[in-house]
This record gives sequence, structure tokens and C-alpha cells, in this order.
Amino acid sequence: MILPGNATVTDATSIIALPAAPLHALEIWSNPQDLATRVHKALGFALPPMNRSAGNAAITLLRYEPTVWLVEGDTSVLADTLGDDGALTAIGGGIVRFRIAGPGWRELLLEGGVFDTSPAALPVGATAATVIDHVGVRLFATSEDACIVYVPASYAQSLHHFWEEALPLLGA
Amino acid sequence: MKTPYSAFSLLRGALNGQKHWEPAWRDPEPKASYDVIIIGGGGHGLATAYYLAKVHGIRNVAVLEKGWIGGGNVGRNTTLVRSNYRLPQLHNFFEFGLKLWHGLSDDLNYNVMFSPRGAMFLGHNDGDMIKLAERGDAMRCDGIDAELLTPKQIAKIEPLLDLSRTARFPIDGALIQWRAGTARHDAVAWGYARAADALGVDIIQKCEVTGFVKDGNRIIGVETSRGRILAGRTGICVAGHSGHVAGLAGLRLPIESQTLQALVTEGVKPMVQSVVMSQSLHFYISQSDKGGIVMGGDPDNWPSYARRGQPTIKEHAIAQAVTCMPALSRLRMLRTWSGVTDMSFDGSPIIGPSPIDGLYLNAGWCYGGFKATPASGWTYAHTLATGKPHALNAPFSLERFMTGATIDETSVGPFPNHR
Amino acid sequence: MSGPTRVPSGEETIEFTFDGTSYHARQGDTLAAALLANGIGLVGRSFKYHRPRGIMTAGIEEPNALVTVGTGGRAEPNTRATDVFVYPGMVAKSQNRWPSLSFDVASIFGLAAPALGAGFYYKTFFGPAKHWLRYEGFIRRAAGLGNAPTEPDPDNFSQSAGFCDVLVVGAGPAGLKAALDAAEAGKRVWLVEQDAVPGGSLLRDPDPAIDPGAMVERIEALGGKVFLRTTASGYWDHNFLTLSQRLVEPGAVPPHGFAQRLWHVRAGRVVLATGLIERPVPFANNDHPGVMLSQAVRSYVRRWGVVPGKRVVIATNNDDAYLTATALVEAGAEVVALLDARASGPAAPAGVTVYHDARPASVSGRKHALRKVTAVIGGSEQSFDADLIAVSGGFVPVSHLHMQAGGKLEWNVEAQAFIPGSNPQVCETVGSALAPPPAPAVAPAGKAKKSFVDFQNDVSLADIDLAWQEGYRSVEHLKRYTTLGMATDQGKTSNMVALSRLAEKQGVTVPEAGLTTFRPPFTPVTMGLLAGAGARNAGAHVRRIPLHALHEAHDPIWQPLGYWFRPRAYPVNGETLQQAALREARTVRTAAGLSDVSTLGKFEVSGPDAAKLLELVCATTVGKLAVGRGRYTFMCREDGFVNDDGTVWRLAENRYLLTSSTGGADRMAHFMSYVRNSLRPELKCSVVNVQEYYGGIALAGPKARGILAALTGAEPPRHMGYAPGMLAGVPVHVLAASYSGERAFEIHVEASHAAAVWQAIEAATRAEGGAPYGLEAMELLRIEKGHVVVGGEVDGRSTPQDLGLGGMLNKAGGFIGAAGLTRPALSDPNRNNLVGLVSLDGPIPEGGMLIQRAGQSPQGHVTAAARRIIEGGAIALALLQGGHHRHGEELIVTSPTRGEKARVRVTSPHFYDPAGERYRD
Amino acid sequence: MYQITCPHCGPRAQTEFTYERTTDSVVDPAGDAQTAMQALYTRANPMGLDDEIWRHTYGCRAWMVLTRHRVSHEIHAVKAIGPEALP
Repeated sequence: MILPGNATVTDATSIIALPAAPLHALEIWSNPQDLATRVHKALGFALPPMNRSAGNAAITLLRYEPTVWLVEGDTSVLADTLGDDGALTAIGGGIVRFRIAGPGWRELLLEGGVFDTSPAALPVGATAATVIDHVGVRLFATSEDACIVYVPASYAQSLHHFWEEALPLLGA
Repeated sequence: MKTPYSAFSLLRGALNGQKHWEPAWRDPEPKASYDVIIIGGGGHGLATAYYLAKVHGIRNVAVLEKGWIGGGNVGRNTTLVRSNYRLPQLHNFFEFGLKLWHGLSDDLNYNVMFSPRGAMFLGHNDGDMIKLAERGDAMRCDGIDAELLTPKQIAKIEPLLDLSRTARFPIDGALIQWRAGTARHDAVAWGYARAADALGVDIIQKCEVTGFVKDGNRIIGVETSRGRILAGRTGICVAGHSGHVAGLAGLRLPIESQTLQALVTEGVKPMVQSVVMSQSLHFYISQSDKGGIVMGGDPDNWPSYARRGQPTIKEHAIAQAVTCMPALSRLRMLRTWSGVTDMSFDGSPIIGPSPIDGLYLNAGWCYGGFKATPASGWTYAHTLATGKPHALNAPFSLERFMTGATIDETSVGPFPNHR
Repeated sequence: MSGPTRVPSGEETIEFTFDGTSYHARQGDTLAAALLANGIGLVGRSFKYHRPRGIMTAGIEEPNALVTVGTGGRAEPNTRATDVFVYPGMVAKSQNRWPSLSFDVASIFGLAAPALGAGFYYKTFFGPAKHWLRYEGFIRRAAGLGNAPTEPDPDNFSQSAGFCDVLVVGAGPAGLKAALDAAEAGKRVWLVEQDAVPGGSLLRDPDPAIDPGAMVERIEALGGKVFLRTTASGYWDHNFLTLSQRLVEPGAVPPHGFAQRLWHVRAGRVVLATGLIERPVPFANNDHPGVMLSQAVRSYVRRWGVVPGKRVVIATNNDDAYLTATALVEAGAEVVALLDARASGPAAPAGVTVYHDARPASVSGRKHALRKVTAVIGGSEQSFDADLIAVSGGFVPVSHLHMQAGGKLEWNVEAQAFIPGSNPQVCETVGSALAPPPAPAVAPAGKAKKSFVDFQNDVSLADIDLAWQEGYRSVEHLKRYTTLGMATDQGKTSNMVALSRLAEKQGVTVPEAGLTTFRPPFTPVTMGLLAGAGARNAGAHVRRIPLHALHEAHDPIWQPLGYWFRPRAYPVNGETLQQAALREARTVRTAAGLSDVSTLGKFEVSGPDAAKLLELVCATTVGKLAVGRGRYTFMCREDGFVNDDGTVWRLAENRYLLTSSTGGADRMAHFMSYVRNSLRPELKCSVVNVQEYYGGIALAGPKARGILAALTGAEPPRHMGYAPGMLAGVPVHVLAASYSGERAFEIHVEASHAAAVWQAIEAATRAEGGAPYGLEAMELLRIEKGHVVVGGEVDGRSTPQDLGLGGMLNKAGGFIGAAGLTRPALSDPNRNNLVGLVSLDGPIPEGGMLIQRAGQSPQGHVTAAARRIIEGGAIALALLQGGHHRHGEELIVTSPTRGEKARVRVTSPHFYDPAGERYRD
Repeated sequence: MYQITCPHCGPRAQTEFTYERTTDSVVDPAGDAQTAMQALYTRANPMGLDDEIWRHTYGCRAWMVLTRHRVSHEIHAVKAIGPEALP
């Protein structure tokens, strides 16, 4: 069981499982340009392009798929703009969000990985779906100093353990 | 008449510097025509030639090999020999072969080092154990040996397996076939070649088939890098490259080629007695006579003819093996190799006539061809000699895919990459 | 002890043991250097004849000096003494000898050598396979090298991804320069070196103009990364390389718990600066301790201050060995003769006698060193009293990685060497590998029988000749017949010597004779490293259900199911699994039970074309479902066989929920994506995999409806109806589906709220005399009801008709699998059909075969067996040839592997409430 | 391990991808049975280039067609397939 705020700090790099939060999949199946304009108007910002994020205090959209966005936060405004061109589906309970913070987060995410987490490949604000130690995960570089990793809930505990075990290697 | 192989003859050689040995096979020029041409000098092709000559008395036979004999999958596998399949068409076929294996060294006068040390499938939960019992029961009812083992019995054979209850995939038992084992893969090709050559078969190396000679809808010979050679019947026997060679005759097969990797560690003193496989995991290990741990896993499950595997596929199989046998951890992977496998669309081979007259197919062996060598040669020789399949290979026709009579041991359906 | 001495500089401060005796080493010593410094020349025994072997090289190409380093689960057998750096407390042991290194009983095999030439085993040991098994036992015990550990490995191994613009392999002069140039050009540079210090050949032949340490500092200052003790072991497609890094030496205890690290690196460009390996020289007894490669001798003298001999003969065909003469003379050794196979050579150092047209023919000696070297000089023999011979037969460019990458080789006649040529990948070779010193071909002077080529595997020139004589003439045949190049050194010192012999036999040039392929790894790689973190979990993380902790409190028996773990039963009062399962099943039949079904595959399909998509995926009709209704459904593969089953529910006008089996969930997710995104991209719908979003709880039994009504404050939907609701303050989906055969519900709730809902239902259920039930009870219930399960009756070889589901097929067709179902064999009346079995005597063995009489080939098999839950008596589900038409027939179930048998009667598979009356309120 | 340039994500490691089938083995559920079985059960399986459907399963989950050489493993082209999407 992963308790919120269950942090471990080694060499100033920490792994924290964040509390459960509403997450939705937004999928657009028709008139994407049109719908994008409507969403822009309603939310005040444009739908982010592939592997980028956009948002405000109430809602963040993370693009991992060509026609799907991961939506974090209040979806009420968004839901009203979709019409028959797309749909929202709740998925939050199936995902555990980890905040990996500190100077070693980029290096830690190379462990068991295949994706280049250097700032050039994953700048702040960027997102990427990839695989870490056989588990499909989604990365969101929130700042120079931290990243959110979205992990399927069933794998969360063992992936957390995998990262904890690798912490002493950072900088080795 | 060749000097027979024997301990006595070896001792004689100790006195003469082993000067009395002749070449194991001749290096003949191709004739203008043969009764039967076999394309492919691998284990299956050479075995087919041998049984054509020995069982059917057809000696005007050529085996055409693009490179050097035994250079295909018979020389790049994990040397396992077993008949422990669930489906009757498969276990009856492989059991016929296993019986041949047991007398093969004597039959060929070439020690192929067939070593019936037992092959076990581990079961990791109740579901596995029921599946293993089902497989064993199916075999036993058809007269094939199979025995269920308890963890305690396993520990006696393979004490280095992790038999603890806390293992990630605990071992609940196993199904062992004691008469199964391993053989020296190269020796199988060489033994068949030497024996076939002695019966008059022409083994022609560095002879690549580049096309077929047709008379109407009948194949009457082949074009090769060494000229045109005519034949009464022509048999394709190039598993791994069946799609390519059949393509020269205009055939499209239910086959995709994939790379299958294997590896061997540095030699150590005996630590693995039998052949260990798993019902739920995808690795298999045995120990060679030189002491190396030979192992394999899943194929690279996308099409390739490259004989060049991808490292992560191997690493995954190694992770499974080390988890089950932690003592493997500090051994070192010494050598790796890959074979190109004919992945058929139900996981079973194709042996029989093709839609083109005079042309026969032996293909689709997936990753199970080595153990089949004697049975494949025997039944294919029968098919080439008589024009009709032997009862054992009758189910393995090409038509079965269109009629739906597929023989799907792993029950995954038509896509080998889903297997 | 004579022979090696140590230059008196530096201190021997590190204590280590070899075969139980303590010795001292200097910081930076390899084990080989330390052993030589301590006068130890005999280090191991050869593979086949158990001949005494010493240290031949100073690098990773070492064929002879193999030892086991470390103890317990950290012991590393077959470690090259030349490739391990001594650390305090290191424990090293010799191998492949009994009872001791100096007296090895198995060396008797050497006496039999005349009968044991190449491939001798193919010619003897005939008789039944069982007999071979017995001979083989002896061979296996004599073969092998070190012993594998028997304890688990206490250390971890890391695997990491790496990315760089330029990867330079080899930190010799060329590699250092390439790395520094790239770093100065602003590239992301990685420089890897297998040695513990940078420098490469500079460590042997220093150049005052090049300072490796300073260059490394500069590269690092520019942001480059330098990895020492790191070997580029594999070069794969698309400039992907695997690097194995030793974080600690073999057998040492790692401070952070990780012994080694495997880097999976994608490089923009690869620069190979891998240098040369020296060729040995074939002559009689050239495997004896005291025969060393010339450059190795120079390395020991210059780098480690160890002079491996006092009276040294040098044998060469090139100029490089003259440098060794200089080094030896400088170190105070006597070079008694320099045998140069050529007619002329450069000037030798003062006091060294050079013999031209001179080749070594044989050596003899004691265990740790030589005594005598005999040479053929211009046609006549001459002997020298010497304790060491330093040999150089030319040089072999290290082109392994170049070839792994698909590169071509070019033949250099002057050097008698293959040199890296073009490469299809973004890869170039630099440095000495491109320019090996000229070294002409030299005919061996000694007896072929004792002139070893592959030292570890005891392959001599005579073995190569025999293979040729017997027709094993392709280079691959030669290698496989003689085992040449297949030892732990992978032929690094033997391949070219053998190839020259083969070319000579064939009367062709070396490149015409052919070359074997180089495949990864360059040097052997630890299995634990290749397993990485997967060594503990088979690369399969456990998947935990949302309520794992809640179940754990009940101390259930867990059932692994794929990567998942689910409660199998909740025994109380010391019940066995079977007792608990039966009690739980009875509770469901008589009161109510609740069970965790969270792992079911679940997909939400929304949008105007949702039904269209579902009618492709499902073989049953879907489109006619009313909002708030659901139905049983199944999905076929394209070949017509049943792939999976589940239920489909219309939650709203344009929103459906499709459930599928646990085991097939990932496969189904991929399939759904294929159909929606690849096959029918034009459909206006969204498919979202919500398997993990919902926790699922099944509530079943005659009291289920009442319990649920009380908990939700609403009338639960009728059978196969759907309603949203609130339970424990949480929104839930209530699906009135039954797997057990009772009036039952699936309650799906957002996983993070599932605990509250489970607790509420459990409390209410227990209050009504109910209890939680696990997978085992679920099996009893569904078997009695005759429901099929994926992985059981749905075995990937069954059609809908086989399973009695034919009547539900969408008559309009158009679903995936409809075409496959038209094939004649899929409607063969003799196919395996689903039937029920009722035992006429004892329990029915699960998995057992169905026969009419003993000795008959099976006509079917038992897929699942159980007992009637209330009435007792054994029943089973089975697949039986032509079974639909065989109800009433008596058969035997037999399980020879378990010695069990039962007489059975074939029935309908629906044992319990076939009319479905229990579903009605 | 290949590097596959995903049309949506750029160059990524092969581990993130799965091979599905060749483009000529796509079975049209609306087509006739004979054609469907021909598509399902025959392959050109060339020792050269073929058009293959792959999915970026552990990345953006999108589908694409790779024109890939079966011996050299060189990827000559990648083309996105699937529903219309924003850039």
C-alpha cells in the first residue's frame, strides 16, 4: 500500500507517491481543428501538441497520444465543449502519480529505461510515455528539479521499490 | 567403403597419427539430373537423403547446399530433443523421431551424443500443474513416457533451482520426460551426411538454388549457381528461408521468418543435470558436455532473416532463468547465436506435397526443428519416394490452414508474433 | 623459485590469497602481475588434457590463466587473472584440477592424446543412448572449468539507458584523441575503457607527449563521461551498444549493493579505438608456463615492474618484439637470443644476439617456468637455456565490434591481418587497428601434435590437419569439429593462427579460406548483469489489486494469475483450501458471498460509433441493447476461434462498458486498439482501457439483492440490468451479472474508493450469514453452472459452436472471426465439444483423458473438475470429440501421471439451475 | 534494438513498440471469406523490404507502417496510420 507523502530521501533525490486525484482521458474522434478552437476558447489555452503540456490553476492537459490527452483537474468546462467530437473517461483510480524530485531525477529515470531524459529530450513542460523496467509509464517534467511519473496502480508499489533500491547508485 | 568408426580404429590411429581416416563425405560435381533433389543441406535435408537411400533404395539423390552443410538451424539451436507435446499429431510425430534418436549413433555409425538425461517442464501454480498433467496424460495414453515430479523430486535432480515458496514464480512441480535430452547438433548433420554419402547420395556444397525449371505446372529441376540440374521430384527443405525459396516457385506460405537467439555460458563443472523448461516462463536451459549452460527463450517476435538478435530479448530470458536458478548469476555469457526460424501460422510444421506438381515442402518448423530431424527426414523421404504423405505427416499439410484443421499447440492463433 | 622478479619500487601492501596461501600485491596489480611477482608461473590446467598452463598475456585475450575469484554467492569462476585487479582480502583459486594444481590426476588424459584427436568422440562410445549417458558423465566431470556458486548472489546488477553523440571505445592514444576532439567540438561524448586506467598501449610504451590522465580530465571538464573497467561487449542494430561496467572487481563487496552496471547506449556515432592483439607462435609445447606474448612481457616489465624471466628468448616475425628486448635489458634480464624469422630486422639493443631465419621449434621446462628453448636457425637446430620465451607472431586488429556492427574486413598482406573496412552503421575505426606492423607469414617449425593453437581447448596444428583430412574444410566446419575458438577467450589468440593453417592446406590466401563471424559479446558478460533487476522477479513485477491490503488482513491463500495475485480462499479455523472453498461456495448458494473481481479486463467505449465498434469486436449482437441493459458476449480471433468472453453493458446512449477475462486483458487491450485505430480509424468513438480504474466486487447469492438494496437504498437492477448508484457514499456501477449461477451483481467503483465499498458490503454480507469467497469457490460455482472460462474450456482451439455458444452468434455476420468460421474443419461434427461429466465413482482428475477403454487414444480431456456444492458427488467439464451428441454415454477419465481414474457419464454442462430460475427475484 | 522514428514522438527505442502484421495481411471483416483467409494465411515474407504495421504500444499507442528491410533491418520509411489527429 502506498501512503501519500511516503517519501524517501537519498542524496536529495526523493520519490513521493502523491494522493489520488481525478484524472481523465480526453479522446477526440472527429473535427479536431474545430474542437481545438472551442477548447481553446473555453479553457483559455490551446490543446498542447504531442508530448507537451498546457494548463492553468484548475486544469492541466498532458498530450501523450495523437488523439488522447491526459487531463488532470476539474473537467466540467471541458466536458461542455466536446459535443459529439470527443469524450472524457475517468481513469484516475487506475494511476498512481509519483513525484520524483531532486538533482538525480533524470538519472534515476534512466534506470531500467529506454528513454533519453536529458533536458534536450525532455525539457520542462514536456511529457513522454515510455517503459521503465517493463512497466509502461508516463513522464511529465514539471520543473528543472522534479518530474511527475504516472504509473499503473497495480505496478506502483513494486516500481517504487525498484526506484528506492536504485537510489544509492545515483552518481556512482 | 569407408573406415568404420570404432574405439579400435581410434586406437589404431593413435599409432599412425590418425592418418587412415578418409573425408566424411565426398565433394562431387553435380550431375545433369537426379531422381530426387533436396534443396538444403541442413539436418532435415541430409536425413531425408539418407532415408531415401536407406529405406526406399533411391540413391540417385542430390542435396544442394548454398553454403556449407549444417550451417543453418541444425548448427544454431539449443540441441534439445523431446516429444512431450500436448496435441496427439505432434507427440506421435516427435515420438517416432525420439525412438529413432535412441538408436541414431549406431544407425549412422557416428556418435551424435544423444544424451537422454530427461527434460522437465516446471509448473509454477496449480493451473500449470493441471496443464502439465493434461499433457502428460495425453502422452501416456499414447504410449509416451511422462512423469509428474514433486518439488522434492525436482530438488534431487536439480538442487540449484530455487524451490522456496517465496520465489517470484514458486515451483510446484514438473513434468519430466526421461527419454528426452540433448544431442550434439553438428554431429547430427555430419553423421547423416557421412551415412548418406556412403549410400551414394551427392552432397553438393556452395550450390545455391536460384530458380526452378518448369514444364507446365510441373517442376522438373532447379537453376543453381552451378548450373541447371534436373530432377524427378524436388523437395524444399530450407527452414528459416522457406518463404524465400518457395517464393522462387511463386508460392506464398503461411510462414514468417523470425530470429531465435540462444547463448552459452563459460564452462563450469556439472550443475544442471537435465533440460529445464517452464510452463509459464519462456526459457530453457541445459548444460553441454563442455560445461557451458546452453539457454534460449522467446524469439524476436517480428520478421527478420538477419541471424542477428536484439539484446533485450536475451536479457529477458536470462532474467527468467536466473530467477529460477540463482546460481547462474555469476556465470558469464560466452557466446550468442541466432537462427532464422520458419514461424508457421499454427506453430506446427508443413511436410507434404505443394500445389505445384513435382515440388514438395518441408517447412514451418518454428523453433522446434532440431528434435524433429530424424522423423522429418523419415516422413519427408516417404513423401518424396511415394508422392504421398506418411501417416505421421499427413496432418501437417499445407491445405490445413485454408480448411481450418490447424494444429495449434500454443493455441494462440495465426500470428506467430502473438505466440 | 627462479624466473620472475620484481623491480624494487612501490610497496606490496595488498594481501590476497591464491589456493589458500597469502601473498602481497601492489596497488594496480592485476592478479596475473601479482602472481608473477610472487614467482607463480603455474596457474591453471587446460580443458581437455589438463596440461599445466601459466600466464600468456597481459589482457582480456588470456586463454590460460583462469581462476575463481571471490567466495560464496559472489564467486566468479573462470576469471582471467589478467583481467582482475587485486584488492585487499581477495580470494583466488585455481580450477579444473584435482586434488591440486601441481598434481592433477586428470592430466593422465594427456597420455591418451594420440587417440583423442579432433572429433574423436564422434567415432566411439556406440551402443544404446543410455550407455552414452554413462560415458558422458565422466566426460562432463572432467570438462567444465571452475565451479558455479551454489549460494544466491547477494548483489544487485543495474541496467541503465545511455545516450551520447559520440561513443569512443578504447582509451589508448587514438581513443583519447578522438574523444577529446569530439568533446571540444561540443558533442556529448562517452569514452569507455576495459582497463582500470586510461592509456592503452601507452601503459606499455609510454609517450612523454601524451598524458592520458590529463586528457581524461579535459574530456570530463567538457561534459564528457569516461567509464573505466567498462567493456563495450555488444554492437547491435541502429548504433545501439551494450556496455558492461564493473563497479567493483569480481568477488568484491560493492558499497552501494550493485556489483556491475549494464548500459544500453544509443550513440550518434561510434569510434572504435580497440587496438591490436598479438598473435602467438605455434611450436611444440608452446602452451607451457613460461611462454608469453612479447607485448605482455613488456607490459609486465614496464607497467607493473614485474620481470617474468631472468634468461629470456624472444621469437618474432616483426619489429615490435625488439622493443621487448630493450625493456628486458633495461630491467636487468638477460636476453639470451632474439629469434627473428625474417632475413633481416632492426638493430637490437646492445648485448642481444639476433638470429635471423630463426624459428622456435620446441620448449621444455618445469611447472612454473621453462628450462630450454630449441630453435631452428637457418635449417639447423640450436638450444638455449632460458626460463622464458617471449613470442610475437604478428598482430590481429581488434575488429569484433566493427564486425558485430556489420562491418567489412580488408586483408593486409604485409601484416597478414584483417583490417576493419567499411561499416554500414555510423561507425569508424581509428588507431593501431588500422595499421598493424608488418609481419610476414612464417611456417611453423615444431611438431604439429604439440603445437597448440587454441590453448584452452587443447587444439593443435595436428587437429586442424586432421579435420582437413576428414573433409571438415569450411572454416565453420573446422571450428565446430575441432572446437577451435570456442573457449572462454573466443579464439582471440587462436583464430588467425588456425586460419593461416587452413589457407595453407587449401593452397589459397587467408581471405579466400574464409572467416568466422564475430557475434556479441566481445568478452564474456556476467549473467546476473544481463538479468539486471529481473534476476529477482524474472522481469515481471507483481501486480497488486487495489484491495490487496484489505484481503491480506484476512490472511487468504493467494493465487498467482499472470502477474496478479488474487485471494484463492479465506480459510478459517484451520481449514484446508478445499474445505474453505466448499464452505465459501455453500455460503454463496445459501446466503451470499462477496469476491474481488478487480482484475477483469474493462473497456469504456463511447461515441456515436461505439456500437459499431463493439459489433466488430464481439461475435454476438450488441447494437440492440437498451440503455441500462447488458449481455454475455464473446470475441473471436480472425481465424474464428473464441479468443475471450465477458459482458457488454450500455451505460448511456453512447457509452458502453465491455468486460473481458483477466488473463486476456492485455491481449484484448491491444486488439481493441488495433480494431479501433488501425482497422477502423474512421469510427467516431473512444476506447479507454479502464481495467485498473475500477475495483470490482462480485456479490452473489440468494440474499445478494437484499443486501445491495439496503446498501444503496435503491432496488437493484434485474438480471443483466445496469444501474448507477451510491454505496458507502461513493458512486458505483451496479451490473447484475452472474458467474456463480446465483442472483448476483458486480459492483465497479473507482479503485481508490474500493476499500470503503468492500468493507460496507462485507459487513452487510456477514450480517446476513455470508462471507468473502475466493477463486477456488468461484471455480466450484461456475463449473456447476457450466460457465466456460478463458484458459480452460476457451482454450484457443474452440469455436463458439464447440462451446455451445453458436446460437448467440450475430446472424448478420460482419464481426471479426466470421470469415474464419466458414472453414469446413470448424464445423466438423467430430470436433471437441463442451460437455458435462458426472462421476459414477470417485473424484474426476482434472486434466485427465477421456477414453472408452484402456489402451485407447484419448477422445477428449477434462478441463475442470469439481464437486456438487450442496448435493456432493464429482462433476466436471470436458471437451469431447463429437460431445454434443454423446450425452448419456459412459466413459473413463484416466490420469496415468497421477494414477487416477474415474468412470463418468457424459451430460449437459449445465448441472445447476439450467433454466436460470435463480436469476429471477 | 532498433531505433524507430515514431511519426508522433520522434526517435524511440524498439522496446516501446510491437510488431503487428504486414499491411497485406489486414483482414477486412466486411470482405469475403476466401479473400480473408488468403490474407490471414499467406505471406510474401521477402528477404528484403516489406510494409509492416507496428504500434508504439508503450509510447503514444499509435499505429504506423514501417517499410523495413528484413536482412539489414534498415527502416526506409515510417508512415502514421489511424484517426485524424491534431499535430
